[in-house]
This record gives sequence, structure tokens and C-alpha cells, in this order.
Amino acid sequence: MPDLGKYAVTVLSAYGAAITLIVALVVWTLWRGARMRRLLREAEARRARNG
Amino acid sequence: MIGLLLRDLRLAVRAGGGFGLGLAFFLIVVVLVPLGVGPKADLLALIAPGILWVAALLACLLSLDRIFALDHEDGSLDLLATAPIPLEGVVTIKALAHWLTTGLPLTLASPLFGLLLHLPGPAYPWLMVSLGLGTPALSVIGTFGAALTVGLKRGGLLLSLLVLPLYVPTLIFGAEAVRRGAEGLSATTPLVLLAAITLGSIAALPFGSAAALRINLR
Amino acid sequence: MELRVTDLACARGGLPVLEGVSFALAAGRALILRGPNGVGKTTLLRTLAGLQPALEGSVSHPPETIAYAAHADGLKATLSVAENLAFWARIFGTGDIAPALDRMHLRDLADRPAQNLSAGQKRRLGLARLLVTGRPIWMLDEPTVSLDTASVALFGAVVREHLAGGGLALMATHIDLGLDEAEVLELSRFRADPRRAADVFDHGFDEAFL
Amino acid sequence: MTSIWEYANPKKFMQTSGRFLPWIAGLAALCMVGGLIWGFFFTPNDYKQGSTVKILFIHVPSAMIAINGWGMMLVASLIWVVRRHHVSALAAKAAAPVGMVMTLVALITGAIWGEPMWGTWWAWDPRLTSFLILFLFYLGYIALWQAIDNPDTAADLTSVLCMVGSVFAFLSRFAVDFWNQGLHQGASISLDGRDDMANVFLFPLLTCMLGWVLFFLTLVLLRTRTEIRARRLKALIARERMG
Repeated sequence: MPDLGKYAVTVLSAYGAAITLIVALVVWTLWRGARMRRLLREAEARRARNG
Repeated sequence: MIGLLLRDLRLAVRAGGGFGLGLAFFLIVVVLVPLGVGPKADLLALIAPGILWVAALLACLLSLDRIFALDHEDGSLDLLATAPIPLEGVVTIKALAHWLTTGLPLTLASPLFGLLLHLPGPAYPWLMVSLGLGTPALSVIGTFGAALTVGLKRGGLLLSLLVLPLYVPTLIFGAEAVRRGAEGLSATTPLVLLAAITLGSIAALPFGSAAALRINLR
Repeated sequence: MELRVTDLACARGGLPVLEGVSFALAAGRALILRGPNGVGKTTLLRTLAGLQPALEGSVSHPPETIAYAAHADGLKATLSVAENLAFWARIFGTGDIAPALDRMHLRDLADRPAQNLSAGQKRRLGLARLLVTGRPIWMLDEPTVSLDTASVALFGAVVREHLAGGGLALMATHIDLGLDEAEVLELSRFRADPRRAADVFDHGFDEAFL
Repeated sequence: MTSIWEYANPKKFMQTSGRFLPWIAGLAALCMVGGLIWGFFFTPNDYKQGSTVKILFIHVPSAMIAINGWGMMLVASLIWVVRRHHVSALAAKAAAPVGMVMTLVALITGAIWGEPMWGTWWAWDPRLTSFLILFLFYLGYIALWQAIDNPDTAADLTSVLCMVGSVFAFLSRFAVDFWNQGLHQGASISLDGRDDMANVFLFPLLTCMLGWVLFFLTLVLLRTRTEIRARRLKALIARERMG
């Protein structure tokens, strides 16, 4: 751990906030992607069944 | 074209307070601000240029959704789109009618509101000139936003969200001109820039508005 | 003066509803569109009037010849009958509204604000608008809604005069206007095939890529 | 040599993007994590700004993506308007939330950085103000996509908004500069106080920038794939309803 001096809180909170936001964006993207993939698979299965 | 303009103006008058509504809103904002920030004359004089411009902008925004909404509801927009007038002309006339019913009265009445806010003496001509040059841009840009959101549910809120960022340059140059006027400096540069934005908007945006209307009508 | 429609396909809300619509209409002729609700009568009329683009096919007619009348009459409640009509006459560049007022029996109502008209009177005013456009091709979407028997007969007579004067009329309507000479086009046979009804996202998609 | 427009075909796009996505994602993660670790642990403190200079490695790449993300949306919108390739419109839609989050990251890190440097969380510095306005543009653009049901109509209208918005965003940037340099001197400390950046900062910064670009690409590809699936799903459901 480097010595952040008197600005430790500043630097760490900036990194923390940024990484939280970026991770949230990634998680949201992946979650939505997975959900759409599942819905589409169900729809395709319905179509295959019903012709 | 003139027929459409006359009809819109006549409708604004008959609807009761087409001209008055924007002015009344302007008045309310101007009354509320001193109540909020306190009655100190020097403070009010300092913020008056900005307040007057923001109030003008909000008063314009207030009536934007009516530009096309009524014509869309009663079907006249469809009929106008099949009429011999090009749609670009229709949106220009609509913007002009909007300006005549909101921007122009605001410009003419602005010195009175300036008095209420202790606007410094040298600023009055600049206030009127900048509003006169700038409010047409507000109407034209607003017409574009109205064309984008015509026929949408909850279009009003979305309209404000879309239009307000587009108003930024106009607001900055307009308020800056008045502020410079109030401090006794030359306001030519911001006024020229303001005029450039207005002229550019009038020249180019009707094409965007007409395109948006065509997309929304189909 | 001819309206020719060739192999037209049109969509509503992004979905194709009609395809392969073809017909030709000569001066003095009328065509009545029929079909159950939702078959796409309004969509077809809007496409022909140029309000929405066709998916496929072509529509040909001389420019600036179409007068379109929708479900809504486009009346302004606070304007009087004469003012409403004069506005459209001005937009279309035809001056005189007196003949139209007389023809649709609106003379006595001329100074009444449109908001005080009955539904049938409003409709008559909406149809009077067609007369002041001076355009030969009428495209009418359910023109007889809320008209009483006498008004329907009046309207039928007006259309017949229009046709006799070399005009064309295309109407979506369910009731008999007494226009015996009109042809009828049943739209349900042009209903778009749902298996074809798809956009790019429904073509050649391989389940391996889901 | 096949034409680049082939990738505008959804199927072709899904195939190709599916093949490259893991590599791009991996590289993005490597560059981002590597660059940040390098920047955070192995760079010295600035003599003036102390350890806060480490925020640079997040702040600058995010700001870069925030602006260029809008640029990419503009290009994609133009392609949609001119050539009507659906994938292009969906890519623009997919990029907007990524750009918006990047704008937010740039704003937040800027505010946190500004607190010790300028003594205030928020200064109406021209640059910060422009980013706030850019954020509003992103917000409006996304809201317009959300508000319209018909996908082609939405694509058309948002494209028009994106083009007009770009002009006005540019004007706003210019206006904001004018506004703050005018009479009222702005914050005296500017972010540009590093005329000749030492290599110790430059190389990790470049790594982070590369990482951010790849990250943007990864997310846009992922989200575009999701949007394509959503459109396909919509087409299927519509077909089911039509019987």
C-alpha cells in the first residue's frame, strides 16, 4: 500500500466511487444480456414447438 | 402560410390568455425570487440579468408542448401535412406564432420586470435587445423539441429534458449581454454571438423539426 | 388524372399489415375499401396520402392532387364554422367558401363556434373542407360516421357530383352510400402473411447465436 | 476483401462480435486493472498535488470516453440515417448508457479531486460545466429512446436529436468557455497545470486510456448484442400475436 499522505480519503473515495459505478454498469449490462438471452431462448423454443 | 399564422394567433387569443400566460408566469418568477433571496437591492441588481433570462426561458418552455399537441389531437396536423404548404414552412410558422405570443410580449414587458429586480439603468436597452434577439431562438429550438415529442405520453416532461440543454448557449450569451450592459461595458460580442445562434437556428432547425414531425406522423 | 397503386405493402407500428395491393382508379370513378376492423384500411389510406412510407410497391398520381380526410376533422373548437373553412380554403389557395357552405347545408351555422356543433354537424363541416381543397382525389376514412340518413344521402350526392366533375374518390366505409357505380375492394385478401411479416431481425438468425 | 457493411447484417454482426468479444474483454480487463495498479501503487506523488494525482488515471480516460462516446453515437446515427442499418442504430442506443456512466465517473472523480485542490466540491469551471451539460444531453437521449415504442421511429428520432444535439453541445462548450473567461475569473487552478507530464505518469495513463477504450468497446458490443436479441424477441412476439 503506497503512502497516500493527507489525501488518502480523497484518493480512495475517488477510486471507490469510480470502480463502484463501473462495476455496476458491467453487472447491469451482463444481467440484462443474460435476461434477454433467456427470454429469446424461450421464445425460440415456443416457435419451434408451435411451428 | 399567413393564413396558418393568423389562425394560430386567433386561437391563442380565443383560448384565453395565449398572450397573458407567459407574461403571468414571468411575473410570478420575478416576484418569487426576491421573496426567496431577500430584498437587498444590490444583491437583486447583481442577479437580475440572470433571473430575467432564466424566467424568460422558463416562460417559453411552459407553452412549448401546446405548439403541436392540440393540432395533433384534433387531426389538423395530418391534414396540414397533406396540404400544399411544405412541412418546413408549417414548423417555421408555428415557431413564429409561438414567438409572437410569448417571446415578443416578454421582450416588450421586460423593462417593467427589470424595475422589480432593481436592474441597473444602463442594462435596460441591452435587456430588451438581447431578449428580442434571443427569444426567437428559444421558440425555434422549442419547436424542434415539440416536434420530437408530439404524440408521446408524458411528452411534456421529456420535452423539458430535451430542450433545456439545447437552450444553454442562448441563455449564456443572452444573460452575459445584459450583465455586461449592467456593468457599463460593451455587450456587442455576446449580442453578435446570440444573433448568430438565432439566425443559425432559424435557418437550419426547421428542417430537423419537419423531419421529426414526418417521422412522428407516420 | 389517374391513381395507380402497384403491389403496395404497408405497415402499422412497424408490422406489415397489407401486401400486394394493386388497383387503378380513373377519373370519375370511386373505390370503396372494405374489410374487418384492423385489416389496415386507415393504414392504407395514410400510405396513399403520403403520410407514411410504403414498405414496397408504388403509388402514382399527379402531384398535389390528394385531399385526405381522417377520422378526426381537424376543427378548432373556438373558431366559427366559416373561420374553420376559410382557413383551409386559404391553405389550399382556393378563395370562396360560400359554395361549400351551401352545398353541405351549413349556411345557417356559419357563425357558430365549432364547439357548439353536434357530432353530425361537425362531420358535415369536415366534409365541406374537402370541397374547398379543390383537389380531385378524395381519400376518405369512414366519412359517414355520426351522419344521419339525410346527411348520408347529401354526402352521397356530393360525392357523385365530384365524380361527375372528373374527380376520384377512395373511401373506407361500411355503409351503402347509394353509389352503385363504385367498385369495391375487399382488403382482407391482401392481409400480410405473418410468416413473411418480419424485419431484418427475423431473417437468417441462427439459434447457435442466441 | 468483404465490405465493412456486411457487419451491418445482424447475423453477421452476432457471429463476428461473438468471436472477438472474449479477446477484447480480456484485453480490456488486463489494461484497466494493470494500468490502475501501475498508476496507484507505482507512481510517485506530485510535488504540488500530492497523492491526488493518482485520480488522474481514472478521471482522464473516463472524460475521454465520455466525449468520444457521444462522437461514436453521432457516427452511428449518421450511418443509420444514411444507410438504414439497424445494427448501427442499436449500437448508438447501446453506447448511450456507457457514455453517461463515464460522464458521471468523470464528474464525480473531478468533484472529489477538486475538493482538496480548489477547496470546493463543485466549481463552475468551464470544463466541469460542459461535462454537466453533456450529462444532460445523454440523459435526454436515453429518455427519448425509452419513451418511444416503435423501434424504427425511436431510432429515427434519436438520430435527429443526436445530430442536432451535437451541434448544440459544441456551441455550449464554446459558450461556457466564453461565459467563465468573460468577466468573472474562474477557478485559478486548472486541471491543465501539467504542461510537461513526466513519463512516470504518462505511461500508466496511456495504459489506462487503452484499457478504457477497450472497455467501452466491450460494453458497447455486449449491449448491442443484447439490443439485437431484444429486437429479435420483439419480432418473434409480434409474429406470435399475428398468429
